Amino acid sequence: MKSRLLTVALGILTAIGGFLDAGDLVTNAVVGSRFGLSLAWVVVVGVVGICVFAHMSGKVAAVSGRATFEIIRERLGPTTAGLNLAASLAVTVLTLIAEVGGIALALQLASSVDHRLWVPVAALAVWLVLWRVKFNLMENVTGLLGLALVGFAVAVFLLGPDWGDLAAQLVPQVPVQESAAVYWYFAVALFGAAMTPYEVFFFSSGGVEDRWTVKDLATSRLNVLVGFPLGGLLSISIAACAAIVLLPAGIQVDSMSQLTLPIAEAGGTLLVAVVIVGLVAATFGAALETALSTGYTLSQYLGWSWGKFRRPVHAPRFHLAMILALVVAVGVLMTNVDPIAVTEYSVVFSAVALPLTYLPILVVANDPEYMGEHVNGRVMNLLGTVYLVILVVAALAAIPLMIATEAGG
Amino acid sequence: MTSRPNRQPSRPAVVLTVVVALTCGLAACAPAATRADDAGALDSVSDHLDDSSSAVASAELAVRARAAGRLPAVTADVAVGDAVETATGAVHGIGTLVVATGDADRVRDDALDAASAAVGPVAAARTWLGRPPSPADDVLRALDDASSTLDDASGTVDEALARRVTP
Amino acid sequence: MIASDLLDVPVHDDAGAQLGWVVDLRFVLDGAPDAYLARARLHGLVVSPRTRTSFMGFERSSVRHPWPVAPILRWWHRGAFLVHWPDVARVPHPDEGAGPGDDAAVVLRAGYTAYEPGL
Amino acid sequence: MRRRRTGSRDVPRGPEPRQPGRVLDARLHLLDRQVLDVDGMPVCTLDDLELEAVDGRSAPDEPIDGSVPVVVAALLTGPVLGTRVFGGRPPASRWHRLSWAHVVDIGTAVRLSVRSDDLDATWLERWTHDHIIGRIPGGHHDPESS
Repeated sequence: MKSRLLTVALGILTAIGGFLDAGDLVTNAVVGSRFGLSLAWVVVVGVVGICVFAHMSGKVAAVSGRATFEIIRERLGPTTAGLNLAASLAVTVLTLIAEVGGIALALQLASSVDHRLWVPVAALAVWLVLWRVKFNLMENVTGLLGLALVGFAVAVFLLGPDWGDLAAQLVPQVPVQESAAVYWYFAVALFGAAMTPYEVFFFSSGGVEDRWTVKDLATSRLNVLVGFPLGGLLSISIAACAAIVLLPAGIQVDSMSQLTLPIAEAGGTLLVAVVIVGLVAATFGAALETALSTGYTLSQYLGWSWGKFRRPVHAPRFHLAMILALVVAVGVLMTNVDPIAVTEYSVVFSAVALPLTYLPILVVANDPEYMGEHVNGRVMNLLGTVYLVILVVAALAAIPLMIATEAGG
Repeated sequence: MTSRPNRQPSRPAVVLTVVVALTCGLAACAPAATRADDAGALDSVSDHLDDSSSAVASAELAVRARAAGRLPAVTADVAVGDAVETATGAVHGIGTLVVATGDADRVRDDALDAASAAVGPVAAARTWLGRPPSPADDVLRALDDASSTLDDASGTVDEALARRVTP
Repeated sequence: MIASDLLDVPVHDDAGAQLGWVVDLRFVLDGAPDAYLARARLHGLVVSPRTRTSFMGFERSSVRHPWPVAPILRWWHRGAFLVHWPDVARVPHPDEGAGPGDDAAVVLRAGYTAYEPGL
Repeated sequence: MRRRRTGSRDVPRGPEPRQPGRVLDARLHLLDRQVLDVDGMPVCTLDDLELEAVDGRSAPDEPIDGSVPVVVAALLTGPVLGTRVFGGRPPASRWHRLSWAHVVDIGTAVRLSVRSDDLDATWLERWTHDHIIGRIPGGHHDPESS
């Protein structure tokens, strides 16, 4: 009994720590410094959405043993699934670039060695973990260290803001100095950051890696339903830190170092150190997850052997795909692109690719041949359908908004 | 290999992929700084001045935090280093804008002066960080001055923009 | 012959009238026992009169969720039917239909029977 | 309205008689499913099905009509995927066949009675193994044991 409680607690803590990635960190900070908390509602909408679909894909994986992209291929056929694969891979690799860049930027904060020099080191470290380390260990260590980002929530309290004022910001409204199009552009970006498709690929494939069965469903549901909302709360506290300190100073976030300024003001050197550990862990964990997701999607579409639980020689093409993805990431970062800019684009393109990923999950979760008695209930279906509509609207709006606002100019 | 026209559903799909890819590519490459008309150029100047102010404010926060011993030296150095990059980027951005009329040109030159003047204090802040601990008053005063100069320049640009809207 | 030689191909009756497209092949495992499973006999073709797009089989199953995806697809494929394999008089050659206007189609025997496609 | 159809819209449909064996629809139950080997190792995706006359006397490139009973000869994978997406048809010599006789079970995945390593269809997997992944130190390390 005790060990079971421990497992659940560990799962929840990992889910909190693993929720945040470079996309969430950057987008929330940017949004907080420009819009205060007036977009916090989007995080809430996104978190509920990722809970619904992560739970659904986890359930499908546990009951049928099939991961998300196998199902996408089986249900949508090779052509539509192929388009989906192209879009998902592009977005996942873009996210991987952002995450590896994020690790480098976070390490720079702790070392003042230029982030471009950290990029190959970070990528090599990611690869070594993918190559050697047990799936569970990898998940738990990055997740628990990522918990250090609780520092942002602590900072909000230490800053001792005017709570009434902060609460008043929660009302959705377009600030006077920003246009409505820019507001909605960032709404889509935040939504994309919270619901990135790789999370679902990773979650369902991870369920297969961990050999989930129907018995584990309750645990998985608890992890998702408790862990992700708390992770979302951390997202909002990043925006709050930016809103309290950076917004009044007229600072627009365009680098990761600016994330540490509110922390320094609130908690001093110690808290900054804690948060930097959290930044490294969160981006490192997300880099692992995105790299794995590139391998998962490609292998599952083409029916290759995959999985970290197998020896690399027993899943050679899966490992080769991940190596190539990392090489591409390093190559792109070496062209001196700004990782922050890559991150901002990656979350918007995520929003574009979302509906294609989520529709097949919703369909299969209703299919008794896959799910037996575990087909979706009414509430789950209602939520799933509502979210599908939101996803389609966000996907259609993303590119026009990006062009109209010159990517949030 | 023979081609079979009754497999056609795939063709629109392929075209769609190409169109989406191209749109995405173009959207990502769309340069924000090269705007032909003057109103657009002044908008850009205003954006760059905002960047510059943001950099000065970041440097100021970092220096204050460092002076109070609340920010590790390495992190402060990175923060101010990023601010230097942003500030020089803004100068570059304003300097390479193309403006047509003399009026807009004058506004641009003022903005360029203000943005250039801001780079020095931000860079000086970084130098201060590298030196053995000493009072930060001078550095902060210089940053303050740069900040107000930038505010003035921003005001001028806004006025010029307002004049355009209501001639 | 491979399955995709039949899938998505137009279906005509013996008079040349278009009936729809082959959207699926139905097999029945009732052939001679092979090593593990009985051999899968091609039992018939599922023909949909309105669309040749691949779909999720909602008109053949009792699944009604998720709304509105399932009802829409079911409605789109209304009128789908099954013809048994012996009612197929002609199957186009894989190389047929290469040129434009060359209408390769599965042709059904006169007096073929259409069955409910439900599983 | 652009309808080219000349036949009746909705043909009258009789009830389908009950079949003596398990009923499977190609797209719903077979195509694009994951194929697993005897140890549960993924082999490939089921990209297409090869059909043959029940007496075995049919050429792979020749169509068969309803006068002859037809059965599934083999599961196909490999280049047929590309042609399913982009149109066309690879020559029969380039099909990777997995004989129907090896199929043990059809569920959410198709299970075979043979080992993945013994199949021609997985040559690329073996090539990657032999020439790339197997040569990187630690490739044989079992991640679950650490």
